Amino acid sequence: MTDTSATGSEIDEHGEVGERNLRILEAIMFASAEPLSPAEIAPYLGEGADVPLLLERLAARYAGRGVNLVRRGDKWAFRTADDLSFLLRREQTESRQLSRAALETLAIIAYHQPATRAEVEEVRGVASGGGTFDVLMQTGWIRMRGRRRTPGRPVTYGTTEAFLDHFGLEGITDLPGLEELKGSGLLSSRLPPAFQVPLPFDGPLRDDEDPLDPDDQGESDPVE
Amino acid sequence: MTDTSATGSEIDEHGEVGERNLRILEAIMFASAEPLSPAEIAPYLGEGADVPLLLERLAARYAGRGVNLVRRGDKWAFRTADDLSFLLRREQTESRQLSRAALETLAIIAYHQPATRAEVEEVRGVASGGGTFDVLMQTGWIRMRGRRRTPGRPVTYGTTEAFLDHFGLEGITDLPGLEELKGSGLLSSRLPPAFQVPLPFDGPLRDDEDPLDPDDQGESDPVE
Amino acid sequence: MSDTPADWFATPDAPREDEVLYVDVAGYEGPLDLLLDLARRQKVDLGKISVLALAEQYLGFIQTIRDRRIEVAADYLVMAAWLAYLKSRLMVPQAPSDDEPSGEMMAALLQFRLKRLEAMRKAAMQLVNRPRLARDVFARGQPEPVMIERRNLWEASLYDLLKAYANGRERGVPQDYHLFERTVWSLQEAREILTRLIGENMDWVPLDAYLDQFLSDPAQRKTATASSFASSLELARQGQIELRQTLTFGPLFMRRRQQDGKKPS
Repeated sequence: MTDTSATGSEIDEHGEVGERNLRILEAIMFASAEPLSPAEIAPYLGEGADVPLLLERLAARYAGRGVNLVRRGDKWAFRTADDLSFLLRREQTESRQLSRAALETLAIIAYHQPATRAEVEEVRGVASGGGTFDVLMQTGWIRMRGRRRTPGRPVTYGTTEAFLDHFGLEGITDLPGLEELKGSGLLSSRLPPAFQVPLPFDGPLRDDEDPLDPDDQGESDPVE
Repeated sequence: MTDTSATGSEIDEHGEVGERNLRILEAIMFASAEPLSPAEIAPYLGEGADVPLLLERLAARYAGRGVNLVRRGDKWAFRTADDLSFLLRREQTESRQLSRAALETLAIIAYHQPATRAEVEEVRGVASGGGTFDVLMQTGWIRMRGRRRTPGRPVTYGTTEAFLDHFGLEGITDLPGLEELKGSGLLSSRLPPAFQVPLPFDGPLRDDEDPLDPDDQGESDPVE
Repeated sequence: MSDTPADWFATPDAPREDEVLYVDVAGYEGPLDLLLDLARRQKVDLGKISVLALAEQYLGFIQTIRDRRIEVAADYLVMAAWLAYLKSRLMVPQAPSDDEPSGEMMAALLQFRLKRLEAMRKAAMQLVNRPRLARDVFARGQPEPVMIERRNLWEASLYDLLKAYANGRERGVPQDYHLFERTVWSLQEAREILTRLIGENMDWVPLDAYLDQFLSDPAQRKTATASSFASSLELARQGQIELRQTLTFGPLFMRRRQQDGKKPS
């Protein structure tokens, strides 16, 4: 394999090795219920395999089928096609309804992340019960990111990969109505007219965020 | 749909309706937590759909792929291709040291077998925690032999083939005797004359041993 | 924090006891929510609402509640105070020397907050109506997890095994000879024996005579003599017995010490 890969992965990924890698990728992605990152997949494939390229090719093969290979943040997963939801919809999960407060808090965190509890409360105009954040942490959809470098060092919250997976978003930039909100300046925490409209950001810690304290870690793991 | 199905399902299953049904079938088979029979699938598909035929066609599409649609009795399910099942197994070996207590218990069982837990404790002069025997059972080096024909019918322990293998012994009688232990300096030379090292025995049940009860069997299998 | 799903995906809760007092605003999630609801009743775009009218409606609403002597949560009163101030700023033209934010700025801020809250509500609705996992879209129903076969590789050499055996057996050896160990008289034992033997005897008697029955046993001879001697010194120190030895290596005599008021016989 190392010999053939020396001839260039471009050729390989479309040749016999590529076909074998696609089969392996298909098997691995099918076997997992959770989205997988290229780094998690790489060990299964031949050395030097171009995992992102293989994922794109596999996704293209499944486009239009009953099952699609979709991107969720940095990860990928097979999911049933959106348009078949009318057939497959399982109503009993509808009873697992988030409260209005929790839903609103989730949306504010998603669109304003990284956001502190005080910032969420400012948008809602009401003090959140601690329970709301706990509930959202339990869903595994939000996580503690770090601590804002301001007095009191408040914890900053952001969304998780499970959030993207649950709501079928390729990334945080896929949030519905994001462009419109950005255009209207409503994602700003300042008074209009704000010149710089921040965008939600779920990447690594920002300049004004510190890592969580070691003590925070116990609480920070979202319940899977 | 009812109109087109009237023209004969044979044609349909290869036409547009058939293609649509294949997508649905694919999604259903993917999402199902259990293998499904044609009768369970039928309600999801258009009226008059030839479910067995659709299943055959879907299976044919997946033949040779990383995932196959396979038949199990009268039910169907997606399964990783046989030749790729190795992907889903990973061995992880971890080197671990036996505790001093476990090592001593093992040694006493080896020399004094068949030995009950009480007998081991008597030789050690210390009560063994139950954990010690559990760990030793996990190593696969000791086994439950039978039950001593005494009040309480205590379980007798002995060593296994794996024990001989691991310690490079051709037979249990290869364990060094008193003089050899003294000669190698492992045992002090100023031991009382009454001090004896027994001749270990790992053969069939002795006269004072009963076979294990049927109930014992579950516990008796050493974890490999 | 509660683990029960019933709690976190709640159907509307029964009002908590401390909320019952605020019954008239209980339907609202805070003053901003109330304001948003009032603003919507103006039936115009939030950008075109009359902030002045809105402030008056809010103040009127709160006043009605207070007239009925129902306690109102502090949040609502803070907002009422701010709106009263906003109203006054809007109605009185701003003096050039005034550093305070103008009524127009305050009104714009309020409009912005209302628009932002409404936008977030809309976003939340759009979010929950997306095709959701396990409701509209499904993962593999029978995932085939990677089976990690964890194997412990136990490390132990034959030498370790034999060493453990030898150590274990050697540790057991003294117990095989416990009779020998028993022949050591502890000081406590010797003291008790001696006290019993001397009893109330006021006559001088040599120690060897007292110990005669024990000294015949060679295993006990040394320990009985040594421990009794040491104990006799302790008993003498406590004033319970008297000792006398007339010559070096001569017999050691002892008797009970006479108590006060008692004559030696």
